[in-house]
Amino acid sequence: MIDMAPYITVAIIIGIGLYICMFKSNLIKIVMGISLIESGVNLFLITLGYRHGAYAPIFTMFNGGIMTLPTPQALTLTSIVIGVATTALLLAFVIKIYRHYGSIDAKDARRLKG
Amino acid sequence: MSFMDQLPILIIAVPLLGAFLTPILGMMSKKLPRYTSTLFLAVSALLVALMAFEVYGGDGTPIIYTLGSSDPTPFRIVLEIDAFSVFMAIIMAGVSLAVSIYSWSFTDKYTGQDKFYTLILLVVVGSYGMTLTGDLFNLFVFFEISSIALSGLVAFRMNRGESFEAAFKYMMYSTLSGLFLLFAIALLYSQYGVLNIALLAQGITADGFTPLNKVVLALLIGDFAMKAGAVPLHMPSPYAYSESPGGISTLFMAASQAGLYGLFRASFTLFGGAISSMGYAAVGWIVIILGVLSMFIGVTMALVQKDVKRLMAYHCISQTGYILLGVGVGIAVLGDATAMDRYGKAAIEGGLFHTINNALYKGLLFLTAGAMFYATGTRNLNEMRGLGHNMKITTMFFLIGAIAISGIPPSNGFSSKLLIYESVFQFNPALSAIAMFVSVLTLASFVKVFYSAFLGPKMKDKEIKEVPSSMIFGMAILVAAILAFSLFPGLVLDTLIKPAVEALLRAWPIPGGV
Amino acid sequence: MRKSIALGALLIFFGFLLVAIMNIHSFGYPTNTAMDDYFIRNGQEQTGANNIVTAIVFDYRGYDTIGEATVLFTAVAGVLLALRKGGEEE
Amino acid sequence: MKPMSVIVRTMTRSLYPFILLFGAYLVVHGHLTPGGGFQGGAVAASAIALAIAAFGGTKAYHEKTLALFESGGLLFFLSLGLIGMGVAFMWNFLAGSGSLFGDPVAYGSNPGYLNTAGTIPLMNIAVGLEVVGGLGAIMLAMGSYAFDEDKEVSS
Repeated sequence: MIDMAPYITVAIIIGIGLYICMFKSNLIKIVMGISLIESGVNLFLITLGYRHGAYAPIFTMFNGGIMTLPTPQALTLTSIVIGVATTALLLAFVIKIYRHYGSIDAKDARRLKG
Repeated sequence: MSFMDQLPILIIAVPLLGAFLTPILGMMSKKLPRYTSTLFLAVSALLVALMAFEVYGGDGTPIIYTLGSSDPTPFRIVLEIDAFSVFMAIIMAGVSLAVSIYSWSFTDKYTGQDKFYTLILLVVVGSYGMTLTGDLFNLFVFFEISSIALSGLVAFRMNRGESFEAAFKYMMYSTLSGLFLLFAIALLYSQYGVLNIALLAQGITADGFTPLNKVVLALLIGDFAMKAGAVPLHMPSPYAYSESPGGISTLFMAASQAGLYGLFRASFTLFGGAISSMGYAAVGWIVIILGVLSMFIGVTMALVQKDVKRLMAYHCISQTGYILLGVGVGIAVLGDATAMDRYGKAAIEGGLFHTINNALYKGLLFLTAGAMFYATGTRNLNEMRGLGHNMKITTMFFLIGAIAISGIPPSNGFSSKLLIYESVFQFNPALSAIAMFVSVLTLASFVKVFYSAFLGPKMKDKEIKEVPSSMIFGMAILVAAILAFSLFPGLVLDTLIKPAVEALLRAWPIPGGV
Repeated sequence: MRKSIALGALLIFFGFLLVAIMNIHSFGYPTNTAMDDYFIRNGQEQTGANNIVTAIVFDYRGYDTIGEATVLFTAVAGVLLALRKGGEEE
Repeated sequence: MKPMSVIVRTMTRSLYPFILLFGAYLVVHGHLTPGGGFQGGAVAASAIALAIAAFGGTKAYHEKTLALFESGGLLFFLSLGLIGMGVAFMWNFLAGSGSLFGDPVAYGSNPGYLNTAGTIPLMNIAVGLEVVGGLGAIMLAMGSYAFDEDKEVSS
């Protein structure tokens, strides 16, 4: 059970993020929930690539031994940048929604209810 | 290597180059981006046409292009292009060209035109990238490009709060579905250690439906159904369609087709082997149920709308349902060779034919709705009347689109719907009856729109003029395609659709042939 | 009513997640590593980069990286479009 | 937004070049050590964020310059990919060629030589430029939007 701990952490992080996205009406909180899910998925990718007792896959000053899987790390790099981009755009929309309605609560906006 | 060998990547690189150049060109002159972006789109459409000749002229094996190496290997990213990929790319090429020409006049009174055309090019890049790739993670990257660019475009009209709400909502849903798509990809990677679609399909076929693979398939269907705008994940689509400016609704609809592409690719190429070897009809039934729900809920919601673009958006959801119904029947009979030959292939053909028809007439209807908004400044059907007096060309175009979407013979909508009715009837008569009923409701809804917007006395408070010629020209491209498809449905079916269906049913070869 | 449906959906989804994570290979012992072992063994000679992750990001999967850079470019264009001054010119 | 206190401004003035230098180091050594174009670009862009926050203004940066950085970096990246089309798009045409960044590397541990990895360092630089321009433009847009709002509230 204890060796499954990283995966369970991932499930919990994603679950919390999803809960926030579904039940909170504050738009900033929704963006944070999305970021949380994204962190969960990135963590999941990284845990998939771990090999027991392995070092980072970099040959500079490498002292021998096995290496972790490099592909998940590369995928995570890509996914992080995509996450930055989406978060920036979502926040820009929140700024504009605030400008128009004077509120960042989804209940005050006309079409974001529910 | 010759020019033809580099064709697959050039289809993506040309609009990408255009997108990177557009901000610089926009600094030089305000009107330059609109012409250069159309030029880049035209060049890439030409490349897609060349690609189509090559793929459709071949023996049916996909063209494989390995990035960064001369020898094909599944460890690198590959582009794997069969007739179905090119089929979807053709839809995007035609529609995007019409939209960019249409937008010339439409965007005249707005600022930020260079960004607008950059984003149009990027939506096209996203769709091409999704349809041409042979690597699952790469599909995710282009999925994100397409959704981010689309939500940027939805927020183009910045004087209204509603457009930002719609953009936020669409962005939120598409980001979530993108993240779960990534999660599904990670689950596949954890089992097979590769990302190439052909290699993954081989592994999945060998393993069958393990619990993990069931979760993956459920996530993939959910994600792509959201992108395609199918019920029950259709919530952001009507808002986004109705708030996007003019031609962007059409582009939006064409980009949603990439979601359908992903859905079909996942259920045929990726999981088709497992489904057919285990005779697993449940997947097909899930897609059918999604389709029937979309059809029915879409059209009933459309009947009560006052906003002309909202109404058309709900019809778009309803038409997506037809496609899912047709192809879902094909997925359900994947394991049954006799049923597949008897009606399964016809059902998929009907679904794919409806995909391209839907893109054409729905695209045309969205463009006419944009023209109505351009002329009257409102989208409310109760405030519009008598547009037929002064906007004769738009009225004619609207009629053509409405006839086609209602499936009245001899339109192209009729031929694809007939194909779906006939084949679905042999699978389950009740589904066919629902589809026909929905078609009648569609007709009723469009009669209502035509009656209230185009007939009746002229609007008194406003001088209504026909829209500028570039908007007419953009619509005329789609009208010409609709007329051609209506006149020669058999020819289109044989040359364009049937090879695509064959390609969809065939397993992809592994690059480098392991 | 609406909330209970959403809660049900959330719980079902969480169940999905749990089913998924219970069936993955145990942590630290990945099963199919042919592709990654190929990168570790050949990445340095083929690309000349000591950092295998960089070799993958910019060489083996360089096409993804150009897509990723495009995502950032798209988001910047979207932000600048949303926050631009002006709007509809009269 | 008002400028922050004199301590913050002085510290920002002295730290600013070092943050940029560290970003550049991460970019250039991307193929040898952890880091690369995105990470280095993000570090360098944080210098811009710091300056905007400390001096309370966005006058020091021009939107067009940042846009040029961004488009220029991406065009450089894309053209590196397109040059490789003699074999295939994104082909690493400099690796092992003996010319710029072209020293061959044997399998195994080494201290790390800068003149290796072919197009990878060039692509890192291209991406670094793009990220500085892109993130900088986002922060500039959000910053100046916030300052506009301040003006409206006060007047």
